[in-house]
Amino acid sequence: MTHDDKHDDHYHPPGLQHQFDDMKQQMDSVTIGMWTFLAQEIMFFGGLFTAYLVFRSRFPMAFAAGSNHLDAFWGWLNTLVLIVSSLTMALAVFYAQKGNRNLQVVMIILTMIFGSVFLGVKAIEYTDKYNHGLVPVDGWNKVVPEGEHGAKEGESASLALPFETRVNAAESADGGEKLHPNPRGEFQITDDDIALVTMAQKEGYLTESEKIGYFSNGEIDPEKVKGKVQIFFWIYFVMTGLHALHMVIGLGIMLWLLVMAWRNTFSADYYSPVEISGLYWHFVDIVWIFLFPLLYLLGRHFLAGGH
Amino acid sequence: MENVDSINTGEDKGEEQVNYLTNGFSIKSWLLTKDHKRIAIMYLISVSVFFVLGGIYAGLIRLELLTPASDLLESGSYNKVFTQHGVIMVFFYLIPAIPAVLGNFLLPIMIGAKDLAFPRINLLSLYIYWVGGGLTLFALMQGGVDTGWTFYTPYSTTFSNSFVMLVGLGVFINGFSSILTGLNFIVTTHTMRAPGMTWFRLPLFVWAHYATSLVMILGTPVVAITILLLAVERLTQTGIFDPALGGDPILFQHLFWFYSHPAVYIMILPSMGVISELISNFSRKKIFGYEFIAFSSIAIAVFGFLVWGHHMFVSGQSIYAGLVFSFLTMVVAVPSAIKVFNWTATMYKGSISYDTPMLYAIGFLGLFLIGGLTGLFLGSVGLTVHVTDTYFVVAHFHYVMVGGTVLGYLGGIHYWWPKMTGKMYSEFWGRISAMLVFIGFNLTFFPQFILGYQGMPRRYAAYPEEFQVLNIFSTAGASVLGIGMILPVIYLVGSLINGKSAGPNPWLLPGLEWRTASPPPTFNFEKTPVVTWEAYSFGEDSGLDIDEARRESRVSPTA
Amino acid sequence: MQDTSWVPLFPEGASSFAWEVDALYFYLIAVSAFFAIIVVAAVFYFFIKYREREKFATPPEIHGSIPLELFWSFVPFVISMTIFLGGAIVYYNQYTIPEDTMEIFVVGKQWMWKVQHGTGQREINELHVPVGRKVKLTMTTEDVLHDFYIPAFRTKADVVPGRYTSLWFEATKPGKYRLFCAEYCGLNHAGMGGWVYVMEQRDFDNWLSGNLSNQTPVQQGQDLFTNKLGCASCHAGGQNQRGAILEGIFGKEVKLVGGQTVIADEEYIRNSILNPAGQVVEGYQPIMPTFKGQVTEEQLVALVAYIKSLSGQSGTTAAPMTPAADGTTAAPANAAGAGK
Amino acid sequence: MSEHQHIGIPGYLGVFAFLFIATVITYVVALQDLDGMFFPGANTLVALAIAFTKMTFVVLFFMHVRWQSRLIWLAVVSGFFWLAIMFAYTLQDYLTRSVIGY
Ligand code: HEA
Ligand code: HEA
Ligand code: HEC
Ligand code: CUA
Ligand SMILES: [Cu+2]
Repeated sequence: MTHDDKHDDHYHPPGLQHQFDDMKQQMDSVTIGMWTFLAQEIMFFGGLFTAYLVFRSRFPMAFAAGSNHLDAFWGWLNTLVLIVSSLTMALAVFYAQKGNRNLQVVMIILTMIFGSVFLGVKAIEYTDKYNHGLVPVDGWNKVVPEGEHGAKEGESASLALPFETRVNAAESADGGEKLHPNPRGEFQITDDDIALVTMAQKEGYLTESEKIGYFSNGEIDPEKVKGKVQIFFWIYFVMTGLHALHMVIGLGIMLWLLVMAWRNTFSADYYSPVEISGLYWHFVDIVWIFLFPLLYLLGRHFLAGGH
Repeated sequence: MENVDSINTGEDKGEEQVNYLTNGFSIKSWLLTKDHKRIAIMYLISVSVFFVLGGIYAGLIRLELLTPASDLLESGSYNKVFTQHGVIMVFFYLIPAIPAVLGNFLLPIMIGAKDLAFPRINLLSLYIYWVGGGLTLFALMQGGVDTGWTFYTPYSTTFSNSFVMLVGLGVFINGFSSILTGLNFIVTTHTMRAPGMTWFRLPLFVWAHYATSLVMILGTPVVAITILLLAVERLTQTGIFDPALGGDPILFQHLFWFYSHPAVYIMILPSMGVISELISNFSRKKIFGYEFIAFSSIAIAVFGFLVWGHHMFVSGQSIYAGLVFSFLTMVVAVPSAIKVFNWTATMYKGSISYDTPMLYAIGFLGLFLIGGLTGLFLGSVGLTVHVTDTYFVVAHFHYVMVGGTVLGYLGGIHYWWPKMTGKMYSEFWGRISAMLVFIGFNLTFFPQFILGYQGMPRRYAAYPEEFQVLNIFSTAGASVLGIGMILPVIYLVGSLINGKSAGPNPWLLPGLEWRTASPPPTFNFEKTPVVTWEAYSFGEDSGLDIDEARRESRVSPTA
Repeated sequence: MQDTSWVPLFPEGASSFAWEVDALYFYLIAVSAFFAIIVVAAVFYFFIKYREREKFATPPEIHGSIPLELFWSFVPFVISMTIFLGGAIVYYNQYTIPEDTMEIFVVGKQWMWKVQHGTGQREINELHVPVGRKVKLTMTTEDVLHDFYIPAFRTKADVVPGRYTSLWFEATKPGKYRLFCAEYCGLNHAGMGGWVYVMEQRDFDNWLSGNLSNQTPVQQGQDLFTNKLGCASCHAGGQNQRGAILEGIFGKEVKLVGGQTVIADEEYIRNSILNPAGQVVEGYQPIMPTFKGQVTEEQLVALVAYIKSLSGQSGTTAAPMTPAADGTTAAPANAAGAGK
Repeated sequence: MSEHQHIGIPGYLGVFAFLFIATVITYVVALQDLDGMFFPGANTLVALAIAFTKMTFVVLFFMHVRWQSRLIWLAVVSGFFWLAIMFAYTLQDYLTRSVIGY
């Protein structure tokens, strides 16, 4: 640390670090650095997307069934929330460039609020999965003792309305929270999932690998179907979990930006921290733009279309 | 060329200059430094510790394999020993070795920068490396892992009773150290070059590191996520890799090798960069086919991503995929061939010195050649079906990793030792140990090719008796190799105490790193250099004062 | 086909495509030698010829030469394509399974190979095949990855849980060849091997139709225990053994999971082999596979006799258990004619 | 390089409006049985095409790549290109397997 100071004998603009000659060099470095980092992030999530791709191409019906347990409305809402936060983030950069401290601070705060809303919604969704025995790890779900339940069996598979998942549909039919018995907190699927696969079988939709994947001795084996749906949820939790982790980190960065912006650090000459934090934030948004259709939507038409 | 002269005189024999080593002596001044050179030195020490540890494991492997039965180590311990040998050598020694030590130290100097673009991130990467390495060491003390360095599922997710999660975590964390180093290098090369340092004046060492960084950035995150998935699967006992749960072990292999094949180029490219420097500078001749060597590095980095399936020829992937990967494997071999030929051609009509670094470079050429050519054996899919997972593979990768990278690393360490420490090492001992390493190495690993073709599988604690003779050779060779590797530790450290002072440019070479003091000052140059000469140019335009140096050479330390 | 028996340190080849692999190997050695000799010779020649004659010399600058570069990119490329093609052809032959094969099923398991012939015959860590017949192995595993590797046949394939992989070969020479597990599979990976017996068709038919033997029951039992059934892979002794200790148990009380005790008599041992999960010994996992259907009654008798002998019972001298890795005495009598 | 280039407030709002509408469309379309109407996989194709367009807008305008140097373009493109490599070569195995096992 000491040697820095010794070196500082010529003029340094504020924010210029010792290893750079001028602001432009610094700005270029930081921008290239961030984009390189984002390329790295693409590959990081890319591994997950590859896993998703492989399993979905192999078990489309199980993935459709899993997807139908997700609440597409929440997913949709969260997409909107993130898009708005992206807008406010872009505006934060805009005002930083303009040197407008107040609007900058407002925009950063808005971004943080939307980010938190997103996480809040995620928490609601996770809780919902926990309650319904959809966490893909046995024993990590809510324990629902035998007898305390009242879930309706055999819902028609085409009941889902827009903004409603089937779990909701099943519950609202009875008006209120009714859960399947789950005395050991296991991962569970419903008869509807089996019905979906049966339907697909009748209509001749099953792929060869699905026939091997779901059947035992020529019959659909609920346990095997369950295993495949479980894979969907495992991937769902890992993907959204890592995405949420990125959001949390993003919020941390926003907090830091907020402090800096509050102290009026940024100006038309020096705003690269806002700019590159923005890049990160937008990137996380983009990941969600893909996660939303892949996890929540694909396969939904099997139900809505009423096969 | 006034600017050149002004740079050249780092040694205005006046007051003892403050250099990066003498700029603060407290522990804090090291641990909180942002100076890339200090970080490199700390990396040097850490990496060496891991190398010695990995070497001790190697010694245990060889001792156990002296006899057919599993007597010294019972098979459980043997499995841990080779796994830990592989994990430590690959992730904690070889991958960081050249980039984080030599690259860190020299890349900014070679391009005339004051530091890397992000010094704090550089320090962070060191800390991440320590945390990852520390966790791994901790796991080893707890009992270690026994999955093989490849962590194949479902053994690693479901069956192994060892500390897979902890080591996985260590490797995962360590990955980010490598990513950050790569990021720093890429940015630095783009934005921090001194005036006049155009892309085609960059030393090939820098090109090689640039290519390496590309692989680090685009490959490492994939292995990180893969290991994370593995850990989560192990934790939750559900997931996507164990078929008992509906998963697919081959997907793991795809994801793992997507990184780990390119990772072998993370290991070899920097070493190739070192060799380009050594061969050119110790032949005192411009490198032959500069552009071809530079672009072949990039080509290796890019095409290296297309061949990972050659590790899975017998894994149950489709025959079609096997053929495609085999084809592409042949294609990536060509850029390496180009390099080998250019290096050879560089020596033509040179003025070749027999100093230790050059001996290592020649050793590299021969061993990498054999290692690379046997890579072709393995890439030729019909043949691999027989030799995969045998000692043929073991021999192949030691030829490229030890014969290639470790030799390049040692050559580089010797070459830049005067720059890093200001002291000359003992040329006599240097040559002896280079010879020992070369002989010991061949004795250790050449027999393994034969063993492999005979069908001795790898990762065997006990083996049928007919394989014993060659294994004895191998173990004998490893002892010689071990001595050859210990020697440098002794005489290099010794040189710090009683080595001759080196002066800024003991070999009178044109690279920028030789135009500043040894050891360099904290910000590398007294004044930002302006580059007006081509890389490796020894002629007029390089501004080297040869006559003066000749006159002085009667008292020069290298004489 | 070429004869490679004169090449020192060279493995025997005994399958229809072994010679192709060898030919490819020799071709690659030739290519490698060609390049290695050129490069090494050039390096040495330059190294000596152009050694430093005066300090800090400045030899002439040579920038490079495009034609040369193209030349030495093109030649390796073409050669590497021949290598690829050669490899591709051999690979195709190795992995495309011909028609009219004799199918044998193989199941890998930590750490043994279980083989079942089409006729229902089962064997463990051994594979008997007739010479000159195309044999297809359909393989899977109960736990982790393994790899079925017969060096003399120059072929191998990973065995993957949850799916079938296959392998084929046509043995060309009667004899006894090593079988290895070539994919790391845990503790006893090195011990997971055995022998492949290639027999004349007539001997093979004999072998299929029954396992005559002139060994004593204890010897036969020991042979079954250490080699054929792979009991030793769990019960071989040492700290890492996963199975219960069998030395000296006969006639003693055994504590079971759940607190019961039983006397280890013949019936108990027999049950332990046929229905291991029924009576699990305290302190052990119920991992012992059932051998029901794999052991004939005669073999059961022999096994019981052997386990009794471990406790010094019935007048036979107690044979110390030999490690599983040593499978050299495994040839059944009527297969002996097949060995060379 | 970027001398504060951007599309101004109206521009940002315009992009936002586009993203909003695209999100709604994704949702609505996902409930239609395009697979049945057109060809199998149509639903997937449409959903991904929309996502891709959305991404492009975010990258170009919110992330200012539209005004960045060629180098940045290269970084963006190569990120996705490498991802494509990973997808393509992994699937190249899976899609050419024989159906034995899976
Ligand atoms: C530094 C590390 C390094 C490097 C540089 C290489 C380089 C190469 N490797 Fe190697 N490899 C490993 C490290 C490395 N490898 C490791 C660690 C493993 C085992 C992992 C494990 O399973 O544990 C492995 C395994 C491995 C396999 C899988 C074996 C198996 O498990 O079945 C294959 C198969 O294709 C392969 C091929 C190659 C090829 C074609 C090259 C090429 O890049 C080589 C190119 C070089 C040359 C070709 C020489 C110079 C050329 C000439 C002199 C001209 C003549 C050339 C032609 C005619 C083309 N390697
Ligand atoms: C950078 C990588 C690297 C390096 C440098 C080495 C170096 C060595 N390796 Fe290793 N090796 C691997 C990477 C490496 N290895 C990998 C990835 C595997 C596969 C693991 C797996 O299957 O999962 C492997 C596997 C492997 C095996 C096969 C094990 C098996 O499959 O059963 C063998 C067997 O001979 C071996 C031997 C050696 C030897 C003798 C050295 C020597 O070169 C080491 C020489 C160095 C020293 C000896 C250290 C310096 C000296 C001292 C510290 C003094 C004290 C030591 C002694 C006196 C002995 N290695
Ligand atoms: C996969 C490992 C494994 C193999 C192979 C195996 N066993 Fe076992 N065996 C066990 C374990 C574990 C136990 C203790 C738990 C139990 O009783 O099931 C056991 C228990 C026994 C017992 C009861 C021991 C006692 O102390 O009462 C006998 C007898 C026995 N095995 C005989 C055999 C024979 C004979 C074979 C071969 C035909 C064989 N085992 C193969 C694992 C194995
Ligand atoms: Cu089974 Cu190794
Ligand atoms: Cu490879």
